[in-house]
Amino acid sequence: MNNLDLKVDLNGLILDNPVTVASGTFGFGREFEPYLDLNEIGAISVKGLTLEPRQGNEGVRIVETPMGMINSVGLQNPGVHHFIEHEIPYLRQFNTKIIANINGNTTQEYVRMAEILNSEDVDSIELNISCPNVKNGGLAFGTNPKVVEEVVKAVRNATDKHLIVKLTPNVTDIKEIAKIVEANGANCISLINTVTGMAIDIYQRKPILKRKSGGLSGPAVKPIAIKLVHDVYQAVSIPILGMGGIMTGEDAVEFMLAGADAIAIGTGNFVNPTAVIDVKKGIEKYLEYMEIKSVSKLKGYLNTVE
Amino acid sequence: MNNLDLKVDLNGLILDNPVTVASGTFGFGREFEPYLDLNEIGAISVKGLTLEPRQGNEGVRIVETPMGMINSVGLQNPGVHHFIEHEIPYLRQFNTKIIANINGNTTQEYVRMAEILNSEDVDSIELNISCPNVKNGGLAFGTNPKVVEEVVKAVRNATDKHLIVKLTPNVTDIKEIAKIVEANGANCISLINTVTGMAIDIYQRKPILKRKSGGLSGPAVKPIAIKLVHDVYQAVSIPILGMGGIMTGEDAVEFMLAGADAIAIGTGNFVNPTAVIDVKKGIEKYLEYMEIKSVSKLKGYLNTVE
Amino acid sequence: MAFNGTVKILNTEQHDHENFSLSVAIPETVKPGQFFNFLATDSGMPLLRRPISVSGIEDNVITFTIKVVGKGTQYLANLKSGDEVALTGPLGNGFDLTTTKKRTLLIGGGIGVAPIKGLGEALRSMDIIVDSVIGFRENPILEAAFLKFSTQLTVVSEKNDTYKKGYVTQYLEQILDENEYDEIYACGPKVMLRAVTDMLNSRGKRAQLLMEEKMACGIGACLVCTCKLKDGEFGSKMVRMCKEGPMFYSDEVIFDE
Amino acid sequence: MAFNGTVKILNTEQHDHENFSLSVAIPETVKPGQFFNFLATDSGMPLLRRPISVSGIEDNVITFTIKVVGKGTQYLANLKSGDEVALTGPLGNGFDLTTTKKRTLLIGGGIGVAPIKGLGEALRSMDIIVDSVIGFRENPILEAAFLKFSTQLTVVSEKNDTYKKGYVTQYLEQILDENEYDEIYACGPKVMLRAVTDMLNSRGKRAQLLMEEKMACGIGACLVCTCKLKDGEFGSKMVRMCKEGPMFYSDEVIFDE
Ligand SMILES: Cc1cc2nc3c(=O)[nH]c(=O)nc-3n(C[C@H](O)[C@H](O)[C@H](O)COP(=O)(O)OP(=O)(O)OC[C@H]3O[C@@H](n4cnc5c(N)ncnc54)[C@H](O)[C@@H]3O)c2cc1C
Ligand SMILES: Cc1cc2nc3c(=O)[nH]c(=O)nc-3n(C[C@H](O)[C@H](O)[C@H](O)COP(=O)(O)OP(=O)(O)OC[C@H]3O[C@@H](n4cnc5c(N)ncnc54)[C@H](O)[C@@H]3O)c2cc1C
Ligand SMILES: Cc1cc2nc3c(=O)[nH]c(=O)nc-3n(C[C@H](O)[C@H](O)[C@H](O)COP(=O)(O)O)c2cc1C
Ligand SMILES: Cc1cc2nc3c(=O)[nH]c(=O)nc-3n(C[C@H](O)[C@H](O)[C@H](O)COP(=O)(O)O)c2cc1C
Ligand code: FES
Ligand code: FES
Repeated sequence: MNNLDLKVDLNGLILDNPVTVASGTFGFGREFEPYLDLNEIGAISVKGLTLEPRQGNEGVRIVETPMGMINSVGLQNPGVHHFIEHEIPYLRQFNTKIIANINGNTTQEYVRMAEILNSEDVDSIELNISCPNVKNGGLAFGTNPKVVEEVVKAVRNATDKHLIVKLTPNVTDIKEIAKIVEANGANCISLINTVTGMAIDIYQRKPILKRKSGGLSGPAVKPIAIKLVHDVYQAVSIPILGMGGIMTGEDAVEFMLAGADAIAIGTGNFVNPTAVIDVKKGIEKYLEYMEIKSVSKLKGYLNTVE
Repeated sequence: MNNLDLKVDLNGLILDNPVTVASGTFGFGREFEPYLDLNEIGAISVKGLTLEPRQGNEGVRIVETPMGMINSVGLQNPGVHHFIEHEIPYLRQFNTKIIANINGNTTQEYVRMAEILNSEDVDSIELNISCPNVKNGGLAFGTNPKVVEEVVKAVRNATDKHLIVKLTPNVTDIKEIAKIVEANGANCISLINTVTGMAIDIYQRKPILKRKSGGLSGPAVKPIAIKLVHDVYQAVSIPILGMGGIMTGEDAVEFMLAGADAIAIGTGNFVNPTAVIDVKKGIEKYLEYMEIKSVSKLKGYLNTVE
Repeated sequence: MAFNGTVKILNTEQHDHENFSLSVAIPETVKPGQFFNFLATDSGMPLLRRPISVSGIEDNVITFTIKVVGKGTQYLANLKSGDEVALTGPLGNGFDLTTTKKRTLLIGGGIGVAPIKGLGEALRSMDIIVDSVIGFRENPILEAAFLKFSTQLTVVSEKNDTYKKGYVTQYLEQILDENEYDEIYACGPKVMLRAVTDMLNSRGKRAQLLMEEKMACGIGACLVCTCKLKDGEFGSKMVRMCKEGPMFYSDEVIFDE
Repeated sequence: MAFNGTVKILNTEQHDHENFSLSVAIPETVKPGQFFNFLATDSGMPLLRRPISVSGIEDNVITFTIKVVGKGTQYLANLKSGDEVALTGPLGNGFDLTTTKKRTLLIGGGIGVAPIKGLGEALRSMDIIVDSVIGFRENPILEAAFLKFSTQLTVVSEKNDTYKKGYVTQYLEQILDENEYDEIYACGPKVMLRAVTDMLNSRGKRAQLLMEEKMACGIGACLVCTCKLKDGEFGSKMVRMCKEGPMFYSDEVIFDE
């Protein structure tokens, strides 16, 4: 079977293959060029952008945990203007879709970024609503249904681009949030962002990270991510970009069976710089073994009566 | 330093040492008798009890995940009356505190169990509010602040026993829940219960567990547990019984520095049947090394300005 | 009592590319059909212990025969004599050897022959006549041991034509017709155990089945390893594979799915 | 370019109970001060790769000298010649060897002597005069190699009285007074690098520091491994230890805490 169909349509954003890379784990692609052919990647979600350049967090930024890591990078990035000037032209050399991951302190900041990017050469905007909401006492935008509604609606009005909204897993009822996101015009939902975690250096008697907690990612969170992707799959009909701990093709297939149309590799890129290629090959192997011709058939394709 | 003080006072429930075992991971103690001296355990929280005996869930009940496991035991237990008749007398042979972990489908069931246990020889009642609430469409009691208030208040009124309320981590704002629990008269808070997780057999194309999702536990969830214990520590002043992925004395100390007064070992008992002893020794070693005389000093003892 | 600690590996033997044996000395009385729970890592992963049946018992020297199927068994396969391994056991009920007086039939499939081999050796030393029928996908393992204690040995393979073709169950009817067995023991894949059970049920006979289920604690505390039995207070009864089992009588088991 | 793949281990050497070396052949040009990112597991744990500096470069044969401090380095210590290991590299900027023409001072502390040794060998082969001062808690490692390329060698130990007593920084002033160095290189614990920096700052001199920070990707993508430098658009500047470093000039680094 050398005529596998790997194309997936994320509601207007068409990827040559379902393997993408997660924001914040792949920079703007440059660092991986020595290791793999960037043309092989379905889409690159770039490092989280803000309106102005940001220096990121002070102090230790990482804790390794059992099969996971907690990061506290804090959105260090050169700002959206630098991205437009220097990174879009670089990425456009390759046959891969560009997803601009946007982050703000306020709804206005998100809107301003969406407006700016609306006339730029990106294929999609990924609205990261896991950011702390200054107005709401620092709680993440994505944890409050009302705030989610406000920010998604506002950004939707500010851009005609394909719009992905990226959900935080740190909520009681992700279905409720997903439905609001769908109702307010998002084209696609991506999840999961990192799970809040913390670690303490017991000999220094200090939280290892200056801000105490950070974002847990990697294989440790995969079971949580699979569950949440499946929940969202049951709640909405827009496509899903699934992520959280994907290391192998089998992991990727698990996400798609749970309900994802495409997947993203995050922490996996750190452990294995050619993870994208290996995961893609693993998906192909699975499809051949199972005699499934088209990867888009996998979405939610479970042998169960719901 | 052979005069370490390991005693902890959980608001009336006084433990000889802070190492307890988590409900559902230690049965009623019998199975561990060949491996360790049950007198060495601060307290035993017994397998989750229900009013009537329960057979538990059908099908596969466990999935191993990266440094964790998902269980779907489903409260298989002989019922509260069998516990009173057969297990309390057994456990009373040992110098360890007995915590009765109670579970219900409705507030009335919880209340009934608390009433029954009120006149029985248990040292504490642990109200597990991670149970699905039949009235509330199966969502866990512990995820809805109103329901939490109702059930804690009702159980508090039904018993004079020391009352622990065990929180689910699957909520947006655990501080809010913890405050309600405190305000309604609980003596102590225990956390975390398992994190909801799911896994799929990609070759069978089926969720491995019949009920699809189950409870994730083990080292994978430790960073999440540390964060939530610390959150609760900041929100309430009643004592905290911390758990989630504890395998070593160092893990236990991390929980106490995060804000726990005592800790419980769950999944760790499966990997190492003498985990209780090893964790206790590890805590002692730490106290000696750090020249801290009393384990109760550890609670929230972080070198930070809050 | 059960041992819980670390022991030195006395011996290892590679049977073929995926099957091997290792032996250790354990200061406990061990019965065929019992198992030990092995810590199969030095990195922490895999997290849970791996249950492995006893495949040979000589005084205090216990042998295990293991098929590599994943990370845990691969870890055990890499151990060499002199290395240490942490284990807990013996666990489980094991086979009942008191019910056979004269002639016994052993049925084994795949790596399920491992505990059956230990059982055969024990029964032979009790002067029971032992017939065996063992089946494999490709090549047999432990064939020499079975030759040694079996009066009649039938080796079946799905793929290797040196042996009888097919599945053990295809030869079972005939074997049961030819001889009178006062006990039957079986271990192997679930499908095989089920087929054996169906056949025996129809003849009004039963076997001691050694069953398998994913385990966590292995000592009866976590309730993740259930076997569903007939009767009981719920019309059926969930018992622990690791504690009340792993041996169950074929006429009491409810095979699910 | 950087290699990414699996290589056979050519050689291993145990220096003492906790330090060892291993060598592999890598088809890339490697500079002293660069590092490789090792997959230090076959079970998946620890999850992240382990960065290890090059401690010797001979044609394509690269040597690493490693101290066992945890699970990852223990895994590497267990590897034997002939075993395979997955690694990525060379990574990072490495030392600048072009700035020294005549006489150089090398400062090493603890396992930080490993990359300094590779540097010393390279400088010596360029006919630079190399003086070294290396400090240890107890016994030195790689002393023979340092003896070989160093014109003046000062070995300092906190606990072993065979050597000069104390810390390297106690002997630095005098060494700097006695000779003229056109470049200084240092690698060791943060406290040492900071003390060296303070001393050099006060003399208006600077060193090339080889720094360390926990890493995830090792290739510049994740931004978890920052070093804070002076100036830049925020008054300071966060740069990547793994990409813009691990070598930084002592007069540009801001030491936190
Ligand atoms: C009571 C008992 C006795 C056993 N005795 C033996 C024995 O004597 N020799 C032997 O080789 N094996 C025996 N097993 C099976 C053995 O425990 C598993 O093969 C082992 O746990 C797999 O670990 P792993 O990390 O290598 O594979 P994993 O990576 O965990 O799994 C690899 C594959 O094997 C499957 N698998 C894993 N565990 C089990 C299990 N318990 N039952 C069925 N399938 C499983 C998985 O689904 C997966 O497809 C026994 C199991 C039990 C419960
Ligand atoms: C660029 C670079 C080059 C290095 N070169 C060498 C080398 O040549 N030889 C060598 O032996 N080591 C070197 N290291 C350090 C080495 O990477 C760590 O010792 C190793 O990652 C520890 O892994 P582990 O699993 O054994 O220990 P872990 O279990 O991860 O940690 C054990 C202890 O070491 C500490 N630790 C872990 N990683 C680091 C780190 N990166 N920096 C400081 N402390 C740490 C932990 O906090 C813990 O206390 C280098 C590190 C970097 C960043
Ligand atoms: C170092 C690091 C930085 C990240 N930065 C961002 C970011 O800027 N924007 C964002 O939406 N998600 C960010 N994430 C989250 C990832 O995109 C992804 O959602 C998460 O890591 C889960 O996937 P994984 O387990 O495969 O890593 C970051 C994750 C890591 C590990
Ligand atoms: C097999 C299993 C059964 C459990 N049963 C119960 C239960 O009956 N009642 C309860 O409150 N918690 C139950 N728990 C949750 C544990 O008590 C504990 O909160 C959780 O496992 C986290 O701790 P750990 O990571 O140390 O296991 C169970 C956990 C496991 C793994
Ligand atoms: S494995 Fe825990 S009860 Fe059987
Ligand atoms: S380790 Fe990822 S940027 Fe340096």
